[in-house]
Amino acid sequence: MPITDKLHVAPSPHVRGTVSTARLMWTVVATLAPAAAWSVYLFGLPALTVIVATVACCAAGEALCQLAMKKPISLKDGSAVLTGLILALTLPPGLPLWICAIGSVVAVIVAKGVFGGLGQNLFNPAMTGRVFLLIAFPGPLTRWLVPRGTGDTLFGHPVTAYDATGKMVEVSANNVDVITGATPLGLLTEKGTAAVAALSDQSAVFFGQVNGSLGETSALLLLLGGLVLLWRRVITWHIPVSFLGTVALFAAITNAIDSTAFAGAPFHLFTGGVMIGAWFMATDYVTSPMHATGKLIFGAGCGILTMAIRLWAGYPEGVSFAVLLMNATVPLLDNYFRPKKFGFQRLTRQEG
Amino acid sequence: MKAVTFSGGIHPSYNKDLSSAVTTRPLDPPEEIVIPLSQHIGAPARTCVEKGDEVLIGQPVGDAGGFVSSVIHSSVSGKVKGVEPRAGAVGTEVNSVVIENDGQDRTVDFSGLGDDWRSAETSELKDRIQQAGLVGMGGAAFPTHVKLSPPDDKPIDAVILNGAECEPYLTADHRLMLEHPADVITGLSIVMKILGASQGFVGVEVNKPDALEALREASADSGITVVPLQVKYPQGAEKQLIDACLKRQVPSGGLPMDVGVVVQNVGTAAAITDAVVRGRPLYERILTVTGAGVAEPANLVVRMGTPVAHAIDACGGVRGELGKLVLGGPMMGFAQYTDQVPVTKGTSGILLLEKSAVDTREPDPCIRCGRCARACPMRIIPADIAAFSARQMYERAEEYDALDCIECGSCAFGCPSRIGLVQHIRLAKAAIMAQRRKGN
Amino acid sequence: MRFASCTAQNNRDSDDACAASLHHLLKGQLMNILLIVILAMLTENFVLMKFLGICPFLGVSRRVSTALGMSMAVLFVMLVASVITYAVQRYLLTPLDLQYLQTIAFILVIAATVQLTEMAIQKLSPTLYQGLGIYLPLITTNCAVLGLAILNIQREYSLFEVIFYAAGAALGFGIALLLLAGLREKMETASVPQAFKGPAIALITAGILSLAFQGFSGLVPVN
Amino acid sequence: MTPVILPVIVLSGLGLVMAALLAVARKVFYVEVDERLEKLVDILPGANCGGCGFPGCSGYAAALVGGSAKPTICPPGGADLAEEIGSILGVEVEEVVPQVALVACAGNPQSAPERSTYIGISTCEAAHLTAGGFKSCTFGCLGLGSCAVACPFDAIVMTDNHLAVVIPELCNGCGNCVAACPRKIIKLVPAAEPVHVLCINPQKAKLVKAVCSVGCTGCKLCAKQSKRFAMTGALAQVDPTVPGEIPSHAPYACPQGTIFDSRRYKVLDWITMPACREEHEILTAEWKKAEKERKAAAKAKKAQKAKDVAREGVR
Repeated sequence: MPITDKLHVAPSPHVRGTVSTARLMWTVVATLAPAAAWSVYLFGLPALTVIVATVACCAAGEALCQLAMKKPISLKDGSAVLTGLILALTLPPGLPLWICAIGSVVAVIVAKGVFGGLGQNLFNPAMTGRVFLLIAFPGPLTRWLVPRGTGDTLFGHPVTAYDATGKMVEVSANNVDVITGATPLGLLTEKGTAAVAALSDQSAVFFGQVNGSLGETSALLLLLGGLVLLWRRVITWHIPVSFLGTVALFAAITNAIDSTAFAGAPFHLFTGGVMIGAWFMATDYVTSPMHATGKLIFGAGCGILTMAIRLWAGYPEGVSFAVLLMNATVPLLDNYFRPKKFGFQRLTRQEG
Repeated sequence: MKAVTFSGGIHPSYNKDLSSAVTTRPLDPPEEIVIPLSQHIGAPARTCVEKGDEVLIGQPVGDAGGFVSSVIHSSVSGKVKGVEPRAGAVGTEVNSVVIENDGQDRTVDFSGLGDDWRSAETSELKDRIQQAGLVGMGGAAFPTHVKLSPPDDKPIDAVILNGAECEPYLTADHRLMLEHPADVITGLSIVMKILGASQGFVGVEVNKPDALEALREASADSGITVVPLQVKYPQGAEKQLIDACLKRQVPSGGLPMDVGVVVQNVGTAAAITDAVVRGRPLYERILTVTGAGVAEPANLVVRMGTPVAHAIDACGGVRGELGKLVLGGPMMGFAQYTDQVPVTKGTSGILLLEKSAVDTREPDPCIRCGRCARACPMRIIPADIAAFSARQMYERAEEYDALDCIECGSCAFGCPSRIGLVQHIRLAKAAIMAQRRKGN
Repeated sequence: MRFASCTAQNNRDSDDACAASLHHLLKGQLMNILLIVILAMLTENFVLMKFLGICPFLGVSRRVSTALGMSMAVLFVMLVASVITYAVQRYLLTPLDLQYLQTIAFILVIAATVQLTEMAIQKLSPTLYQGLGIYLPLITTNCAVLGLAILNIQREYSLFEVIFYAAGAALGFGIALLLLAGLREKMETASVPQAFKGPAIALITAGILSLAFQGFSGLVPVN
Repeated sequence: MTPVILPVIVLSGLGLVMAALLAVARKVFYVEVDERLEKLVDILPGANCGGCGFPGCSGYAAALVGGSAKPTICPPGGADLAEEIGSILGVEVEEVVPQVALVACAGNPQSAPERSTYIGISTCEAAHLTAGGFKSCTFGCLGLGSCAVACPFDAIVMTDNHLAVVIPELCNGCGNCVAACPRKIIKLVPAAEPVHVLCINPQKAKLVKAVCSVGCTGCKLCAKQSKRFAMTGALAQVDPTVPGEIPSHAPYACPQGTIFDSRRYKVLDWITMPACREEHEILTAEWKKAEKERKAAAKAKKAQKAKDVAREGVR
């Protein structure tokens, strides 16, 4: 029986694996979901609105870019949603929605769209958005809601509050719009280790009963999410291990030198954005090195820069700056630390 | 013995159980046979018959067109209908001898050496292999006698037979090792004698335990080692096989003989036994007809020059809507535009894929996930080379060792963005080689 | 010069004290130098934090190799020009009360240094000379070099500090240039929309790089 | 000292010191530069098309100064530039025949259908290497536009019916497209040549007809109309070395309609507009009719003459 239909011709290979870009992206989204849900539980509606607004704005921004460039709309691949979710998790709950929108625009349009979209960007879009907001709107970006269940005082310090115009006011039952308090890292920067001594003994930091950005709260859930990514082979171990390892080492050494000025390793590991940064931001494929050696250096660089900024620079938290700075080194790392190719070394022949 | 392997590689779905249990059976040749004069790497053969000539099975119809070339024999008895261009396996037309089969299967006299091969001169052994038109039967079809004539400054101490059959779907080598283990081992012994090699290995992936067992029995007391290999693609790639068996890495740009090794396919080894011991030239081979697009997958002994359509019909014909027809395995085989292409010495399988299994989507952009680089058995960076190739930056591609690519397809297999990495690299290689030729 | 007094005394009793103070002095000096270098390199990065020398920053950041050459040239020019301008200011302009000639005198010195560098590069590495093109002579009017010379005077740095501040500034320039060059090389294989190709996307990249460098603000206090 | 003189002295002194320094440096780092090089770079077109075979215009200039390149090989510059280069270098220049590229295939999907569905990278080279290309004719234009990408002058149009067409007015004859075409369909022809055979398939009539309805079958009918049509095997081509003009009816002699005449149609119209071919067919029919009548008349005349001769013989 002769074949009448036109056959397909294509170069080999003629079979493919089942991994797809969309599946990878949605897996990451799924592993971040528990941490996001936890933040909604802690902070309530203000957290939910930030997440929804940021994700929606990122998706819209991406679609807009693709329309403008006459490319097919590819929201299904989940990359814009992931960018939105990560950006949301780096923002404080209750952030005005218009600021969320500006951050989203910077993330998906300035940091990604104008570079040509998915895979072409040089800097982590979410980190670019976050750093831009932090520099442009330092006030709103460092105003933290107090999580559920910690009352009117936080770690023994009185809670300050702001009225609708942003002026600091005394807390009383009538005039509170938003109740806020400093983050553990903010306390450390302002008041030293004594202020957080009580905190670092408590498991609250680890389990996430602290205030901060949406995704800075529960180190446990983020760690679990990261381990799932590792288990599903979405990411490799190199970047998280070298990032967290460097932070721990740096903290341990400085703490050993002067424990009154510097907090210990667990505190630095479980507070702020280190967990989410190491597992979810620094491991972004597009903006991290491809090969093992480069990844180790990249992770270590993130760790060192994070700690340097935390301990000495003007900002209490340095993860987003560190990731962004290390993003810039990726082309050089990729170029100079390529894997040793097969047959590179001529082995001596066995006699016989 | 613990199963050995190389670094990198992938684990595709093998789908070998479609045909691995089917005993080989001979396929009656069709009424018309089309024997291409170029079935091998190197110069095409020169035709030595004319229209109207009567030919017998085993009679040469083409003489070697040079040292790196091969003799081609008739696979049926009958009358030559003509010498004309016909569809070949790479899409272009190839000068072919068309023979009308008289159905009587008359053969020339086959006179082999029998067991006397052990005392024969190596030059006679090599001559018999050359005259039998032997080429590598794993797919590349490199003339065997050339491989068995290394220069004097490259002494060979080890011969490895490749029975990995790491390509998904294919079971031809599996059946051959299971049904004719003694031929395989004898062939290896002949090659070792010709090359003066002291060590002989047969590498077989552990997903073929029955073949491993059969070979172990056949090789008892022969000093030949049967090496179990881990199941991983491309375990059967020459350089990776040597790395796994002997822990020797063929240098970049080099050949196996640079590390004192010659690799032959198990099919070639059995054919060597046929040629030397029984005096039979290479005019038929075992191949697998398989895939979801064929009704009854099977392993067939097929005469060279049989159109693949004839072999497919013998397996119950096409099932469902046919999307792709591939000669060889799914990882490195060639897609065909017609089922009239003939089976040649290098055809190890006919794979039929359904239309629904053909992915026609456009590739997504590269997200630099690095899966290709981790899968690459040569440890080059397919994503970077492909990106350079797509922008005609061939010098950068060369700097990134595009020429080391063995085109195994591991990178493209695992690419989440479905990028045609192998094709990009192949284009870069072609451009680099063209540039080099221009430079010289 | 402070060390000289210490050894000149050559008094056995004060030897130990002298060694201790020397040690202390060295430690303080080392820390001071380290801080100055980090200040010039990161916190006050000339390109990304002070926005000086943008012209060569965008002009020669297409290739990592040329960027490296440019960094070396700038390092040389900055070091030499800093030292000479320091001397001109201290021993010529200030004693003669001619501080108002600072700008013109400094540019004269810088121009000559750049010319010298240009000639040397043309002789020693014609490929680099081709790669740098017009941007090499443009270091002359590079505000980074002039800015550095003037900052040195304004901050009343000692000669020792001038040298390290210049080295730090040049290193910072080099780091920024190399990072941008790496990024731009990578962008050659990216599908940047036609409208943004070339300097446009380079400026956006430099902008984001500058955002990232903001993280270093406050790392070292300015004097 | 007045307040004006001191600064003048100081600045002049400083300047002198620096000048002295530079003077010494100039001696130490002296590099010889050929002035002709700069002049050449200035007059070259600067398109960096590579048509000369050197890396860009500056590479060509360097080769010219080095004496390893002829002044006539810059296609965009043409004869005028060659003369200028000659005057700078002080050498005699031979005449340049301006050339343009020609895509010698008119087999659109109707006349030369696709034989398979190609999946893969969208360049001609890639498609050509995959199972010999998706087009029935393995000598036909694949229409994926690799030549258009290679053209530095935007002189190649990719038509809606999957063919490439060179616009002669825009073409500078640099030959980049010739190198880019994996099937060697594009060739350089003298710009003044009006008639072309739009096919490169060298196969015999049976094989050509099986894959394309507008391909050259090697019937040699065109060669009967003009000596300028030369046969290479079973393929007719216009021979640029043979002098003379091709008669305007020559295209009508081709039974496949493979011959194109730019004196009647623009090449883009010929490829894209079916109306041109329709008109061509009508004209062909008219010409054939006229030819038949002419032949019949000639035959009749001849017969008459023969009769006359016979009659005279009888007389």
